[in-house]
Amino acid sequence: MSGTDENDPDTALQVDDLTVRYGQVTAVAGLSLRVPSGSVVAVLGANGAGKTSTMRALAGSIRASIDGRARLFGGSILGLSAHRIAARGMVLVPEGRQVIAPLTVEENLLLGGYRQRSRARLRELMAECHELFPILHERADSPAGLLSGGEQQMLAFGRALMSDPRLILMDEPSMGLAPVMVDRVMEAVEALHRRGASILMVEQNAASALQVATHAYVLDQGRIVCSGTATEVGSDPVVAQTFLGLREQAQAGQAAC
Amino acid sequence: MARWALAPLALIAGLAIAACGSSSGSSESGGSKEASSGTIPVTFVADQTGLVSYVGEKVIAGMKLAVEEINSSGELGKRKIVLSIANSNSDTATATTQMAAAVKSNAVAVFGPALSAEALATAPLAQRAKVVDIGTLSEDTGFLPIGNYIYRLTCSQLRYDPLIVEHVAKLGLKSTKIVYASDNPTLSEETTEHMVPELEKAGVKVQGTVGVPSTTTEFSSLATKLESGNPESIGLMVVGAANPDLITALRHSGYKGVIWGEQSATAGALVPAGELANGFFYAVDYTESLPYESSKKFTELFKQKHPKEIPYGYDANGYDAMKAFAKAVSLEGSGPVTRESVLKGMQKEAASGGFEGASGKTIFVGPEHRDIAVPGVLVEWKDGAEHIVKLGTPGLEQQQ
Amino acid sequence: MLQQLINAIVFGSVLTLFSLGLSLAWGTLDVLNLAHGAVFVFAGFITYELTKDSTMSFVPTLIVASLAAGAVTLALELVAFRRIRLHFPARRQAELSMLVVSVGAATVIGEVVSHQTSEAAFSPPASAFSIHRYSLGGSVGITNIQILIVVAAIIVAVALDQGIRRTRYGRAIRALAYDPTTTQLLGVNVGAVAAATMFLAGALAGLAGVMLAIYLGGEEVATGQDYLLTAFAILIVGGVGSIRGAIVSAYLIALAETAVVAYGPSQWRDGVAFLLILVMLLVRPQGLFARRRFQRA
Amino acid sequence: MAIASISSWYAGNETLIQNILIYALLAFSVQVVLRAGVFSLAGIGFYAIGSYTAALLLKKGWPTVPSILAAVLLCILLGYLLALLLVRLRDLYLAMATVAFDLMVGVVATNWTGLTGGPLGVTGIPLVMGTLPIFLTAVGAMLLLGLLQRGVLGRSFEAIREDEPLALTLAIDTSRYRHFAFVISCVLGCLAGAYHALLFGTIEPTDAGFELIVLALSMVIIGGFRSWAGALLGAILLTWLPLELTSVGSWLNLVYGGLMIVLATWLPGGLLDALRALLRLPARLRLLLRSPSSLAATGEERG
Repeated sequence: MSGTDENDPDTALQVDDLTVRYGQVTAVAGLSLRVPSGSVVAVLGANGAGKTSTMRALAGSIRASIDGRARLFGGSILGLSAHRIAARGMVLVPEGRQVIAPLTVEENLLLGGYRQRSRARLRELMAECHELFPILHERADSPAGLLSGGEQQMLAFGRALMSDPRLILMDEPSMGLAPVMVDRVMEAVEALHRRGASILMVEQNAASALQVATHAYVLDQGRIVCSGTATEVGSDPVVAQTFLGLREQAQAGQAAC
Repeated sequence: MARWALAPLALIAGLAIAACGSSSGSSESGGSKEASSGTIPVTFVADQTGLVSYVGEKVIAGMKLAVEEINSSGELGKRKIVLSIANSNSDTATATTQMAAAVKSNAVAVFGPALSAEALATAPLAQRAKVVDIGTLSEDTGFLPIGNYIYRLTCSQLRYDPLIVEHVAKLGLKSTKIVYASDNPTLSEETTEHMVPELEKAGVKVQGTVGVPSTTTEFSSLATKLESGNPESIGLMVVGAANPDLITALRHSGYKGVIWGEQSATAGALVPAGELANGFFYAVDYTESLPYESSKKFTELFKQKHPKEIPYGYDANGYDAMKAFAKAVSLEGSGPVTRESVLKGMQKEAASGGFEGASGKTIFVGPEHRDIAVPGVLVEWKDGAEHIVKLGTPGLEQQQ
Repeated sequence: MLQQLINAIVFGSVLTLFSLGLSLAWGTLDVLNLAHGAVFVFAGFITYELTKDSTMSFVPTLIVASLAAGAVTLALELVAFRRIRLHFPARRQAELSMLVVSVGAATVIGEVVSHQTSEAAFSPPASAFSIHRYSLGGSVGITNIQILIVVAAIIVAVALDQGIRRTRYGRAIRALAYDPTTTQLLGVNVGAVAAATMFLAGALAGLAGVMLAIYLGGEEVATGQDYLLTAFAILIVGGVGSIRGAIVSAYLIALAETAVVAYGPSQWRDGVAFLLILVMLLVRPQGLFARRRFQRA
Repeated sequence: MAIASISSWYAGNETLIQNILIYALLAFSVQVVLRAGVFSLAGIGFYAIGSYTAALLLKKGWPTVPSILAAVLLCILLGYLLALLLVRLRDLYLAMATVAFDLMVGVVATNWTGLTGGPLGVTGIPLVMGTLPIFLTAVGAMLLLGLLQRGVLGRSFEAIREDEPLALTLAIDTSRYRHFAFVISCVLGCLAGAYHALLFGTIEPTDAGFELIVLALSMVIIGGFRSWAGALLGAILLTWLPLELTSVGSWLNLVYGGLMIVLATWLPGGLLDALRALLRLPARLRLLLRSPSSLAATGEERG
């Protein structure tokens, strides 16, 4: 199958009825969402809402039973192995960045461009990366493990960019970063967006995410409870209370359970 | 109730049940076994696999050849030898298990495995069950003293030291160095206790002995060490691939002197060294071209059975061990064969001067005449075959 | 003295050829492949089979036997190691299972070879490769096969080191060693890279096996085990997964063993490797040449 | 009559039983550490140390029990020291170190001729050992290992094996447990060696070499490493199989090797797990007849 049959050019990713189960535990229950081409879609939700499972299931990097459908630019991807999905132009920036610590920054970037056979294209992408994230140029030869958390996130973005993706999945890009770094990361997301990639991002930090998102979904207990444009979702009072304004309390409540 | 405590108890119960179940099939145990209607069951606990399987397989082949010959010639009347092979896996525990099973069976005699640890551990089982055990290769000095049922037919290097020493002296070689397998019980003792003093006595200067683990395969540094001081000859008291490997390393590093060795160089072990091994001499029990009538007969039989193979000493040992047994049986008349009658037969055979086997005239030596000795022969390896240099005489070595 | 130095360098080259594949498999895929020695002997056996009757010349023999050795290791990867990696998520269980599989494979390969050779030592005939000795003055000399082994070791070592450092495939191998999941997310077909790595490891063992079959007078099944135990010492001393470490420590250990054989109590030769393993693991478990260690996520 | 037949069966199979029991002790020594996530094969080295110590003391005229006790005490001491040294190592590194230790013991035994008799080993050891003490020791070991598999201790071992950092956070003193398992393993190996030497009257340095390491590991893997019963099953099978497999003859080891590949790949719990699954089969079939969907729940693969 030559894959990406463009039956709906406006849709980058269409997910229908996605269910992820680990043994008896259902992590994601019948989730449906759509990523329009050229949009930034944010999936918001607290810890344990099933966000990471969704991302990993879509990227083909999970050992669990998965049901439902997911079409990337019209081609079905559920059940394919991760490297095949990557080959179709979708790349996941995993939770916690997961840079390859012993490799240098440059080697990490080159690894991101693993499927780029053309050296010329690889050089172009590298230049683009360095332009977007100058720090990656400055520290090209230092092992990735020595970068700070924020720098590692830039590297993870740059590495994703190297594959020249049409859709980037981001799993909690702001996790574990200082507030000032969170803003930098969101700027980077915008920059990647401007460059032309569609983005699907899951975030706990809803306030920051909604600043850059065009569309948003709110996920709770593995289900979508609210969806719409970023402005709509941001102004929904229930959402605002439960997931935005009172986020800390919601978390505290969960921890108490 | 703690269930874990039940498990060992269940095991005990299980053992008991198994005992009831399997006891029905087995025959009575005891010292006086009697073979049923004309069959003579014997068991060979052989090193069919493991470290010395290259020996075991050949001994088995020789033994089977003897059984066929004896059964078809009517040498034992209507009675037929039935040979069972039990694999010792070159391992003491397996060997003892197999030997225990063999002495429990109705076998009237057993043939023991080759490794000295195996031989030493299995012989007491045979002795206790009062069944004649003919060890096939065990050279250990502690083997025969285990008891009066214990015999052995072993190509003992000890026996051939004089042949080699004499030849080294005869070639006019003034000096030698010896390399030996330091983890091989027989060879390390042999080298330091016998070879060195005897060579010195014969006027050959032993410039040094070098022990190496028998796992060694890369010998270039050892070859350089051996060559220093230019010994006129170098002796190899090593096993297996170390023979061709050492010869190759010595020749490739430019050594021009004489290289001699011991019997583990037989059975084609030198083939890998090609023509580099030409001129290498050592002593064995048997070689293809032995002139004795009984040897020729064995060679012919072997060639008929295995047209593509060359008979070697290990084949001859197996054949001779079985011949020794058959002679003992025939000396006890045509009655039923029992473990006791086998022992008596063996004793009669020893007293009557032995038998003619694959290796020639074979006699029983040692203090109690339980060490079965062949004449032996000094051979030289040339172009892929053994050539006779000198025939030995049985019982050449000092009586132990 | 000079001759012993040459001996040590040749022996070090033999060890380098043998241990690089082992290091590659352990360092990247957590496979402590105890069948490596058996595969090495298997290549020698193939060499023997190819040359004993026919007149197949050296270079084609070398290639065929190395590929055969690679194929055997690849088969092991596809039949067992891959399945274990996918189905046993606990790394410790996977490592143990792969170790056990390799023990079983070593037995199977060894038994097949020993049956085919009637348990005896075997060697390609002298016609397969005619050995000459070149004198370097006095009693010092070196043979053409020794030169070939040293040259082959240098070429393989440099190629592997540079390949791992600089190529796309090399980066994928190093990434795989650190974090297979993320590596796959980046579009690397980790199954294929693992298969290629195991094939390469086996082929390297094969290359060593062919050279040794000609260099030594005769190989037997036990030969592989001896080299395997020495190779473990090399990996531990050099640092598991470090190609440069493996190369340097191969020559160091060759030097140490040669010194013990040439000037010391040669019967303790085996002890050198075992003692080094113990001492190194106690003093510097990461090996002499390991770089900064990053905790795996 | 039953008693008579048991005794006659026993008389005929005494050596087999002795070997099974000795190998069971050796297999336990590997199993007890594997189960606790400590990949140590040091038990085989202690097999050699135990056999030499007991044999040499006995030959010096010591009585039997003190000889064995002295061997055990020496092994506890050495085992504890070795544990202190090696406790930092994990997984394959520990396996490697302990294999090196085992082989080093062999090299020392071969070359320290003055003490050990060199390559000839020790022969003519008085045959003072009977089956009963070995049997009782083996049963004792099973009880001990059974205890270690249950309760707090058992769960701690399990936790250390599955996830050591987690075990640490659960306030399990992992290094103490690792030490403990290590020393138990050494003692079991030591006893196996001592009994072997005293039972068969001979010990050579090669008796505890690489082959024995492979054999011990094979027994545990083929039987199943999660329980002592698996180790016992493996010991019984591998001791008894050569008697039954005479038709296989020279292909014996090929069968072992193939079995190890198959089991390690498809049945990591060993034959014991297969046996248990087989025993559960009737119950599961009944369940299936009643409600087919409920089977899926029990069919989940264990992590």
